[in-house]
Amino acid sequence: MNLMEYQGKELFRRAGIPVPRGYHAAAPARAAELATPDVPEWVVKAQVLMGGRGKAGKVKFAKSPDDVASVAEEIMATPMPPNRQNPKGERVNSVLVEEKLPIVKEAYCAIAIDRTTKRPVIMVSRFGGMDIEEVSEKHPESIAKFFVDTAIGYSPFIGRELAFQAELDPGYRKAFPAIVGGIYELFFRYGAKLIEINPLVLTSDGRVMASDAKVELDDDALYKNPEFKEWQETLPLDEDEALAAQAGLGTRNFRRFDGNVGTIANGAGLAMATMDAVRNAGGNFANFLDVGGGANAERVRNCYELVVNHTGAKVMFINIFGGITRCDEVAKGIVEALNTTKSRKVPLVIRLTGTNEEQGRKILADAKMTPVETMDQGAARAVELAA
Amino acid sequence: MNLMEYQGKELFRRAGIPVPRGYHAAAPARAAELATPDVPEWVVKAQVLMGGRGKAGKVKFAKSPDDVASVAEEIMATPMPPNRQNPKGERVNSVLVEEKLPIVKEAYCAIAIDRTTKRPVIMVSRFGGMDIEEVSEKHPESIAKFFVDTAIGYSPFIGRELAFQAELDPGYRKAFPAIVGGIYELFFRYGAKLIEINPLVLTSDGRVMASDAKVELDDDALYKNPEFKEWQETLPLDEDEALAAQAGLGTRNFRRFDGNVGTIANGAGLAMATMDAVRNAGGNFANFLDVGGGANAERVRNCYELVVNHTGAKVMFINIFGGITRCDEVAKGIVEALNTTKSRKVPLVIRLTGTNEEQGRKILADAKMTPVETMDQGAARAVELAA
Amino acid sequence: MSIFLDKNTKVIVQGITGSEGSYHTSRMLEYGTKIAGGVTPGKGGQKTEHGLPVFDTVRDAVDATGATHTCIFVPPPFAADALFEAHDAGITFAVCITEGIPVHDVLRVVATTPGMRIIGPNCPGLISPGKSLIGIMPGHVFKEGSVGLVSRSGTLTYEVVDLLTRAGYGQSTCVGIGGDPIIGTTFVDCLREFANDSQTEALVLCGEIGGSDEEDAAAFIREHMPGMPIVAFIGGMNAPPGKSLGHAGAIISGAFGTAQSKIAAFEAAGVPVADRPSAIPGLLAQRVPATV
Amino acid sequence: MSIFLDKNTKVIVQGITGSEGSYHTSRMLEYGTKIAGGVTPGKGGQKTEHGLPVFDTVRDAVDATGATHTCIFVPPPFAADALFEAHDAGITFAVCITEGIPVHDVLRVVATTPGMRIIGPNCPGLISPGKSLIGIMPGHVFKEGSVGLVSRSGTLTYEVVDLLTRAGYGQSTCVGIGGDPIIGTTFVDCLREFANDSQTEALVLCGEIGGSDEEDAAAFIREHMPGMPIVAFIGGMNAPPGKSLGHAGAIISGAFGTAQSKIAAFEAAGVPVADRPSAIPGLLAQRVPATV
Repeated sequence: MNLMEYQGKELFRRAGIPVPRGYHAAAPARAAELATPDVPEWVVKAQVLMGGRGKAGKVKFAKSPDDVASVAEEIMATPMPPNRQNPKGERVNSVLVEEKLPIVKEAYCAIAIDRTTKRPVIMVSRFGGMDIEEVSEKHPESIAKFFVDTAIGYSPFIGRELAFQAELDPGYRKAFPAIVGGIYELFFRYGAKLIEINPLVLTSDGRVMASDAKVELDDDALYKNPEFKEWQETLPLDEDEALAAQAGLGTRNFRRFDGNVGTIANGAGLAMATMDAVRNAGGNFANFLDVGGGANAERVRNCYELVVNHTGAKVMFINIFGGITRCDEVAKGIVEALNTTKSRKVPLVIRLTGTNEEQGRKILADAKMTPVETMDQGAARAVELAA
Repeated sequence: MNLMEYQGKELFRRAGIPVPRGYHAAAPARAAELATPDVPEWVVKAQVLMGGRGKAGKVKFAKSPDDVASVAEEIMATPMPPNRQNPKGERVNSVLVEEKLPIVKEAYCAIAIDRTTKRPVIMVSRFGGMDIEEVSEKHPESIAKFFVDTAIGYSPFIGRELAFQAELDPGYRKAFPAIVGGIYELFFRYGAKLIEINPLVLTSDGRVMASDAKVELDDDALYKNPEFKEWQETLPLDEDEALAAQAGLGTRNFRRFDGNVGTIANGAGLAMATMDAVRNAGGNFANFLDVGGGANAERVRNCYELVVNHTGAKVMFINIFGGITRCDEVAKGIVEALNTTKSRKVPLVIRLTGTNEEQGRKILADAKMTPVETMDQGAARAVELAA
Repeated sequence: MSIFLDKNTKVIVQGITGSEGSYHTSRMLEYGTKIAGGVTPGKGGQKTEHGLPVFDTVRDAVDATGATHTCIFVPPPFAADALFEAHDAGITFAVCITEGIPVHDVLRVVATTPGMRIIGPNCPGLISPGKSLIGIMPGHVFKEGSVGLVSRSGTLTYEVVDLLTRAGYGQSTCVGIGGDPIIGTTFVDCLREFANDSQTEALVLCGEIGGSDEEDAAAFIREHMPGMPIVAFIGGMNAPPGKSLGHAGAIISGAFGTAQSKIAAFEAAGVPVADRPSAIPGLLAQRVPATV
Repeated sequence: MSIFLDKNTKVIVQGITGSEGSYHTSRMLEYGTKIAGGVTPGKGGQKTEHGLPVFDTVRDAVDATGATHTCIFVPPPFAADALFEAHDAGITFAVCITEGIPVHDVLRVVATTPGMRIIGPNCPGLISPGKSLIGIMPGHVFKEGSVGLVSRSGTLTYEVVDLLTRAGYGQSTCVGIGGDPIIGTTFVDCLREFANDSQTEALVLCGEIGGSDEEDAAAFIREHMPGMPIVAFIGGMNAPPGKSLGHAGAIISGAFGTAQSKIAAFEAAGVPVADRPSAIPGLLAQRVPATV
């Protein structure tokens, strides 16, 4: 779960990471109301999960409460421009209004999980305010890294070493170790997969502040902090995630693509291999769908309907290899799903093998369905039917 | 720093450790005011650091708000009976009033630091509500222990294992791992040296609750939690500690005894050896005093006055071996202290050796003081002068 | 021989009285796995439906049975605790089936349980066909032989094994290491064991997009296993970059982690990469005869 | 030889620009200690008043000088960080002078810095007379020789060493391990080293009431050092039970930790216990001639 900037900054505040004075508002009038006249200039930022706010004109300055209102109005009037993952863009439902800082330097600071060392890695660069992938291409030597031994945890020397190694401006030094300590604490306290401050700014009056906040929480750890359930409800899902959730699947279990061969498989690995098989047979897959373990009738029906109602599938290739999932249950699910669904019917190609295979095949046979023998055969047949 | 029961229970609440419904009151009238009529019976407990409240009649039951008032009045009317460490007893400044629990079992649960393994040790016994030293004598096998690897930290299996091993009543099982997790968390969050729940009760309606709370905080870690400064001010010091603090010494740096040979030494080890030397010379020491490092004139004068004004010292044996402490500074301190003190004068025996010994001896010589050569000589001379 | 487990391996099951734990215990017993008992706190002294003793703690179970291996079926919020308990009780090999454990819990466990090998979490377990099975793999698909297999996926593993078995390639040990970002045992950890296993004469590696485990494996093979016939497969070759498909680990980041990067690394190590699972037996046949 | 340090040991000082750090650096340099530089964040590139290079981080200092030992003078809130930094930079031997470090900080440090020996905290350091000194001991009191010494106290150590030196007993290495409840290096740790040191022919142990370090040392001597002439002294023999006198560690708890318990343990190990510091040389003389 990715947090909005204002939510990330709320967490930053809890860990003592300095953030600019500001407030979150869901309506232009409210934004104006909260703007106090003692701040000479405000920055108004669209609260969206999509990147590229600046280029999209969704970050603007304002010099008075009236100005704040009109700028907020303008920002919220149109959605973010679409991209491949978000073909409809993203609606701007709120803005964050903050004092404009007198910035003299911008740095980058983040913590993430490194798969190879199995450790949290803290990354720091003196090049802030730009895409970190770009920095890692242009100035790879500028990114200082520290792989933290979780048995020891964070200690301030780590922040000091990183600041020296990344050659941050000396103005950062005093505040920096505590800020890194803050993101490390948040990382563990809330089960984050990524916390990124970009830019971490140094102001002309010597303050060090998180000007932006990017926080990705581990969905599997959300239960530890019940408040995140409420936060989650305010966040936009992309359409695929929303559809998967409606069908009772994990948000990562379903993705749509452009082809006409619908796929349902059990296990992410097999689901990916199923897509590969369709491609290898000369066809185009309409989706990725991992039905998960325990595929009962309701679940199979939901998956079937999800694919036929929301993709361009002209045929459905169901590819099950039973381990935890038992073939008889899946077969029952398929038969029941097809009998009870009110959605459009498409030709089915079924491949069913593994645990309780015999019983499963019998159930299908009783319903006059004949499964294919192999994944390749199934893919070929499905592609043929879709042509 | 030892906390009062009500303070310990405030920490328990923060860690989610269940404690009986109740409140703290500094006056009988206030105690009655807060007693709600929905509780059938209350227990009123003196808030003191001394042990043995029950036997001293400082824990009493009450069935109505009026009853609470009169019982509180009675408890607060007299101090706790004196013991060796607290020759004047301890005033009862407040009471804790709690719902009386329908207790069916009492267990013991504590966490402390084990010097040998250098680990926190969690101790559990099914014999609660009595002196743990007594339990360890009578039922040593009943005390289950777990030495926690701090790199891993607490995990609930530890609480489960301890509950099974200590043969706690099955009624404890469900709540127990979280309660042990709570004291472990407090132990680290607040830098405690000991947290003890005795008894941890099981009620007839199946609740598990900390009926008492003993918390010893690490004085060296108090700075991490500024609120403890305020708490500390409400706590009684024993007289020796109060005197030490007034003299600008650590509370552990001064203890009074019955003898007539005052002692001042630098370093706790040397100070103890100095007392031993006085005893070996056939005399009796009046006190333990470790002047600490950096003994300047003011410090030496304070120590001198502390001993002559508050012990039966008839002679003062100053025993300094300079390491960090420089002999010349101590000598200056002694000379200045004696010149400026307004307290009674007693004969001085000075032993001064180590860093900058020559200069120190010269300063003493200029002031017509002649130091002895060895600790044994000094002790013998001091005992002789005190006789 | 085989790696990690053989017919004498003594196994306990944590969460044995839960529905998954109980079901798969039956399957493992059927397969011949030496299950010595199980652990469910508060049910110590009882017997399971399989007639196995239940213990309150892993320590009790280990003391009473001498088990060295554990199979963990407890729900995600309690899985790290189960692993810590196993480690503390002297268990040296833990298979963690549980899916959805918070990644920070896994980080903490792998960093602080030296001396205990962990397979998974979120994995199907492992099998030495004809000898023993720990986990949830469908035993009947496998056949004893001399091909070792390591895979990040569950169902894909069964698919591949089924193809191998049908083509006459039995297996020495098949390990499903799991597809999460942080796992206890990596490809390289398994390769190190296979390199010293007398039963294993060839290897199949089933990788996936995301991470750099496959690249690390390729480097290891290049340096330490030049003589071993090995075939690889990479799942998700047609997944578009920047999308996460099911496995949390399968997120492409930078140059590393793409199917292209992994294929290039394997090919540089002399390991052919099959373009589909069904091509694996054929590639293997070019390097080692079937029915080995 | 000697234990823990010799004339070639390269030492850095953490907190070298503070008043204590600077003062004792002068004293150590005077004594001949090879101080390679110091660490004060933000002052990297400068020189100290002693002409030594200052580094921003321990890592920089180690990289530039090859130092293996550190002497830590930083205030209590920063001491654990200094120790973690030293460990992370590859320092293998740390002397921590700082008094008043929260005991939980010390616990965490000792539990998680394997491979780095820590002397202290709250200790005077150690000296191999005639070779090198790390810490705050007054070097002029010591004399090179063959008696090893371990002590929980600072000033009492100087007292005892002064008596030894006057009686003609020089010292191989004297270690002040500190009197806190949790310390990095115990009596037994030191005994293990002395047992293998060719220069050390006799030992003096200065214990104190509280804890069970002395009892552990007695057990070790009994088993592993039967031939070594050893004399012990226990400070605080006249301290009443239940009182804490200065050293946080000197709290008597249960049967262990009393002067009586320690004396009995030493005597059972054949180690005579002096009733006063001045009796130590005499007891030593019964077992080993002076001027060794």
